[in-house]
Amino acid sequence: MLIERAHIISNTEVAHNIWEMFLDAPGIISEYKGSGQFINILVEDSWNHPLRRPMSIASAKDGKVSIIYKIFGDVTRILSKKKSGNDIEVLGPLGNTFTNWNNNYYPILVGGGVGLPPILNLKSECELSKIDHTIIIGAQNSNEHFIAHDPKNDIILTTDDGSSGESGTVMNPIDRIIKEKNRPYIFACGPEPMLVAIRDYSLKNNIPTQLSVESYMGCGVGLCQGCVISKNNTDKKENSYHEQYSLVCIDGPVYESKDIQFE
Amino acid sequence: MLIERAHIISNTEVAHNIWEMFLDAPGIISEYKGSGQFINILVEDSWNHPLRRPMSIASAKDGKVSIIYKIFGDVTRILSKKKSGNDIEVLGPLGNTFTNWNNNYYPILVGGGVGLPPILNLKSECELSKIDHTIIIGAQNSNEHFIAHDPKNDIILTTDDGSSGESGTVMNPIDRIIKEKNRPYIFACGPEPMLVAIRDYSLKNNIPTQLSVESYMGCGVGLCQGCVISKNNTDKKENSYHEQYSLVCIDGPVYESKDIQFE
Amino acid sequence: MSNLEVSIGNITFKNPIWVASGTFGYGTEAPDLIDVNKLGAIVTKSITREPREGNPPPRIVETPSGMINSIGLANIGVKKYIKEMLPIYEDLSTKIIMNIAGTDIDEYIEILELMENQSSSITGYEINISCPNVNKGGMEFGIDCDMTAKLTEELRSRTDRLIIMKLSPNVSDIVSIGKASQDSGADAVSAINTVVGMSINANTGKSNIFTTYGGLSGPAIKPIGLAAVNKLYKDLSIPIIGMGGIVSSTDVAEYILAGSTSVQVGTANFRNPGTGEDLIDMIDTYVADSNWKSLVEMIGKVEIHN
Amino acid sequence: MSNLEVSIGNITFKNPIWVASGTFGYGTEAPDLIDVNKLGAIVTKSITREPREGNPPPRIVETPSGMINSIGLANIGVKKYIKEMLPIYEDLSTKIIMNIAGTDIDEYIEILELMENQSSSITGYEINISCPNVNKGGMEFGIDCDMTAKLTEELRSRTDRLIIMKLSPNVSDIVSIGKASQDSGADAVSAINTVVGMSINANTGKSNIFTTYGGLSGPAIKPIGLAAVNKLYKDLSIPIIGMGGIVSSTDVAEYILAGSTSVQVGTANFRNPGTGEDLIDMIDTYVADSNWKSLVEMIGKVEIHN
Ligand SMILES: Cc1cc2nc3c(=O)[nH]c(=O)nc-3n(C[C@H](O)[C@H](O)[C@H](O)COP(=O)(O)OP(=O)(O)OC[C@H]3O[C@@H](n4cnc5c(N)ncnc54)[C@H](O)[C@@H]3O)c2cc1C
Ligand SMILES: Cc1cc2nc3c(=O)[nH]c(=O)nc-3n(C[C@H](O)[C@H](O)[C@H](O)COP(=O)(O)OP(=O)(O)OC[C@H]3O[C@@H](n4cnc5c(N)ncnc54)[C@H](O)[C@@H]3O)c2cc1C
Ligand SMILES: Cc1cc2nc3c(=O)[nH]c(=O)nc-3n(C[C@H](O)[C@H](O)[C@H](O)COP(=O)(O)O)c2cc1C
Ligand SMILES: Cc1cc2nc3c(=O)[nH]c(=O)nc-3n(C[C@H](O)[C@H](O)[C@H](O)COP(=O)(O)O)c2cc1C
Ligand code: FES
Ligand code: FES
Repeated sequence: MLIERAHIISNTEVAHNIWEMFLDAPGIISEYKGSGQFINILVEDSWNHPLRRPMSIASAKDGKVSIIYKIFGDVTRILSKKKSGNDIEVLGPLGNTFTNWNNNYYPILVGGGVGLPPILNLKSECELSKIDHTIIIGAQNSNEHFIAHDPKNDIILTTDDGSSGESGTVMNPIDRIIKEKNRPYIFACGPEPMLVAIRDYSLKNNIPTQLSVESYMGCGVGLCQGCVISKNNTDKKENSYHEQYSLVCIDGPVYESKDIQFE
Repeated sequence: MLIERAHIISNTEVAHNIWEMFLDAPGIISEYKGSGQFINILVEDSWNHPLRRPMSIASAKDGKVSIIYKIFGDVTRILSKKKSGNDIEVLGPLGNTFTNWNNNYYPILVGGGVGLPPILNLKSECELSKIDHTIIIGAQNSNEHFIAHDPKNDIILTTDDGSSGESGTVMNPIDRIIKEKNRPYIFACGPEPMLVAIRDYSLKNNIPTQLSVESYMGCGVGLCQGCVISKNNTDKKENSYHEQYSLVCIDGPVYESKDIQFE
Repeated sequence: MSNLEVSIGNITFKNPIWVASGTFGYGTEAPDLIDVNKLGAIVTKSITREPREGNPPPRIVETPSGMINSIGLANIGVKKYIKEMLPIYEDLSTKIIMNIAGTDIDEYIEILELMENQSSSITGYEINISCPNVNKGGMEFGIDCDMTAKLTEELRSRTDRLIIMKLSPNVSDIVSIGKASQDSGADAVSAINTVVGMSINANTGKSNIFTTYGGLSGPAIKPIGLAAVNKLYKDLSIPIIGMGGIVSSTDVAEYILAGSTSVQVGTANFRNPGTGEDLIDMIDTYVADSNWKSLVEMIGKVEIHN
Repeated sequence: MSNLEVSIGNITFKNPIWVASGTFGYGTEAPDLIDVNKLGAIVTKSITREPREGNPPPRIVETPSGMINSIGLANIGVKKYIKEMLPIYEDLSTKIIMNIAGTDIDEYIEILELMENQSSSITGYEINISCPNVNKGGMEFGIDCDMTAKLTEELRSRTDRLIIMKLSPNVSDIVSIGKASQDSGADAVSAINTVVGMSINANTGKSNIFTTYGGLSGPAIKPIGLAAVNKLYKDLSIPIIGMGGIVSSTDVAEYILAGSTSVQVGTANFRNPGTGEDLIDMIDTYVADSNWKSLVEMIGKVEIHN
């Protein structure tokens, strides 16, 4: 874990309000462990916004890290105004990683909204390791998609309104592929309702599943105790000292679906 | 008085840490009354810095307003990062103007530090009206000067350390020229110690003198009652409702030296 | 325009956006920059019995997302207010709330009586109780329940116009002061006045405010104002007028959800005297775009977790 | 390095830059990002008798130039603190101040006694009195002089280590609480704890904090902290440990000038856990570049106007 002043290589809008930024961050890369990890970004506007903003690592290679972010509020808006050549201060790499995807499973990668970046990262890792997999990407409508529906190559898009890819939520294709494949393993990141549905499904059908969750973070490094999620399995001991809660920043953001609970 | 989103035409460093910015501000120009007036500048960084920053108008012609500013703290630093083509939001024109300079006097214009802009503006007005005058510009050292010492053309520079122009403060050349000229009238703007010295001199020698003063301003338009300066002449009624104090933003910033007091 | 009307006592205000005392002069200062007749109400600068010059400078300083002021209740005094301001207010179609300050109960009473002996279009009085009471060793009225109750009662018995007690946040228990106001007949409470603060220039080593301490206002204190309003809302039955750091329509919405019936815009006027007028349109749009049928329906409806 | 040493009670700290309770865990969490041994002291997270899970999420939200937290005193409990943390502290060369919290006086006493029965390198105790007292209907210790005095006395009689009472800003009169602490034997007071605040999401209409109210910290509250410290400095003779919104060396200088003997860095650690270490070098440079002979000379020397 280190703080690095990273050079912005590029910063471009890839879909409506969704931006991709590449950073020259050799320090982060030197400690990087795998997809699921995130960085904590500081936008220097004096102390107007005291807290850093957590962003998943969407790719990490050749000394470069990328993030994909959506404009939500002040800080992401300021971020989108940065130009290549500017610097930003990043803290990372933080958090744990997806695991087991390379242990003879069939990974079903599921991403929705701003949960897509770590899933895209995991997809690259699967490709690199030549592991067959399917990726399912959910969105409300086609505006949010910046990847093409390509079922032949196991890339499945869904939209709530049917404006691109399959109509409906990600649950239909998940269920279909689970039934088609041997030793399926779900890896998902996305909005809470999506994660809740996947978790319910995985527990009911006994499908091994890892979820990367979000939480409001004060520090990203275990100091503030702000980023808790309820544990389901209170026996499981982790870095943080809690029984009932887990600190998403250091124990997560990736959890087995059976180990956590949503409110 | 109006609020205008002004286009930045140029923004350049004219001396060490001193910048000149030209603004396309036809609205401000349409209500502009003369040198001494100022604008109140907003640097939009959310509400980190809630207050606008007052800046004297250094020139006003052809729909364009210029300011000359020194980097003091956060807001002037942010201002210096603005590029031509950016917009800034300005409120103005505010305050009163120098008067009487065109009533058959010999204007002795005295500017120091960030008090120079309104004096340069007044100089242009004198030139336009073909009124003979001398300008005396004081600084601590040559770094701060961006105008050349040119006594033949009645431009006199002083530096405390003698690094350019005459050595010493502005008081020497002021005294000299007062003695040389008929109906001298001092118009000064600069750091408080300079204004205090000029005020003392003017009262002692009975020289008519107008001082443009600074004050910490909350609003610039008479709403906050923050910008007071002590009056010497409590009978003098002004826009503000005070007896003992005057509101610099609406009654000033230009005062006859006998009408005010420094603490 | 959706329905933005709100009621306090038996008075209906055309909208909930007011400007706060001390941040909008006497309502006549910035005519170029705002149509004051659009405002729900103007709360005028605190008026004392005698004119007051206020404190020596420096009176104002910026702080992170806020500012400190120590104006010292500079004002023209009640007689001049009656003579010079009331006639102007006759011609305005916005409501005027007169803010009154005093250093003992008699001063408040005297000002109110002078006003009541006068025909005027004033809608009501906001009572600034963040003033040091000379008879009680400089202790503020606003930190003591009994003094607040006494003051409210005395004023209540002398007017049928609105009485709004303006509460200080610098207390251990703002709700008990609010209750004392309510039980003694106030039509509403407003909250919050400024928070005690200090600012130092580390380069010169000097205090940035002549009186050393001043009142902190602006976005920095919004969380403090919201907490005060919500606590008051939960325990009081009279309307609450919320303020502290309001600069945007989401701020207005937050204050309404926390329990405000109307809000006051203070520090934001210094940046742009037209803020109030802008916020009226913006809150109108906010309500129209939301699931709320009217603004009144939103009052106090913040969804809490526990 | 200029002389940055400061003394509290009979203890000398190598510098005045400490990290604040609840913002630096148990001192062991961010070793990659800071050399904790450089710090003047680490104040550890509030410890209660039993381990506490703390409040459900959301526990944290950003506000203008600040943040609100409602962690709910999540901590490992005193027994685990003794077993797991004390051995670690043996190997540190910075001083450890243990922050203690409780819901009645007995809880504080019991924790202190458990600690005193233990050999340990702990330098002293900071007593968090912003805790609701279950025996007094949830009223905070920190808003009541008598409870504060009683608590201080009980603890004082049981230890020779430093006792620092940590004062709440949510009171009408922080000086009287500070005096009660001093008169009952505290070695120092620290101020301020967080300011009560609330945050609402105007889009969803929901409270951003599970417990509705939380504690405001960060630059937004710096003026409140400075005022508290300066008022305490004027009336107390024991050292004051200042905090609230410290993020830069000028902030440190302001707090020292206002009357702090040492300072604590809180929220700034979340942005950069190395802030404390950075500030030590920066305040060293500040003193060297100033006209002050030492940092101690600056304490309380703010130049006021009146
Ligand atoms: C582990 C993790 C990974 C994330 N990865 C991505 C990503 O790859 N791409 C992406 O677009 N977004 C990601 N997010 C969410 C991202 O952090 C928020 O969108 C961002 O903080 C919004 O900041 P803002 O100032 O623009 O919006 P704001 O107006 O501040 O807030 C909008 C919403 O963003 C969230 N948010 C704000 N501050 C924080 C914070 N300090 N910690 C957590 N959430 C916060 C809150 O839900 C808030 O309601 C991730 C969050 C977490 C916890
Ligand atoms: C009528 C008037 C005309 C001015 N004209 C010029 C000019 O032409 N060129 C120029 O360089 N400067 C001018 N100033 C001063 C200028 O306003 C300050 O330098 C500027 O506000 C500094 O802002 P900052 O954020 O960079 O510094 P900060 O760190 O905020 O403050 C540095 C110092 O600037 C002053 N200052 C800050 N805020 C205000 C405020 N709201 N009102 C008044 N003073 C403030 C204070 O003395 C403060 O100590 C003028 C001031 C006034 C009152
Ligand atoms: C410069 C200034 C002067 C003020 N004067 C008064 C006053 O005379 N009477 C009063 O009751 N409140 C006064 N206030 C307090 C405001 O009315 C308001 O309660 C406070 O500023 C919080 O709102 P804000 O954060 O929107 O500014 C003043 C505030 C400021 C900033
Ligand atoms: C997330 C968080 C947790 C805190 N936990 C504690 C605590 O357990 N005990 C305590 O006495 N103070 C606690 N505090 C208060 C800080 O120690 C400090 O008094 C306050 O944050 C003001 O300083 P700052 O503005 O530098 O953060 C906490 C503050 C924060 C932000
Ligand atoms: S974000 Fe601070 S502990 Fe996890
Ligand atoms: S700056 Fe507000 S009244 Fe002059």
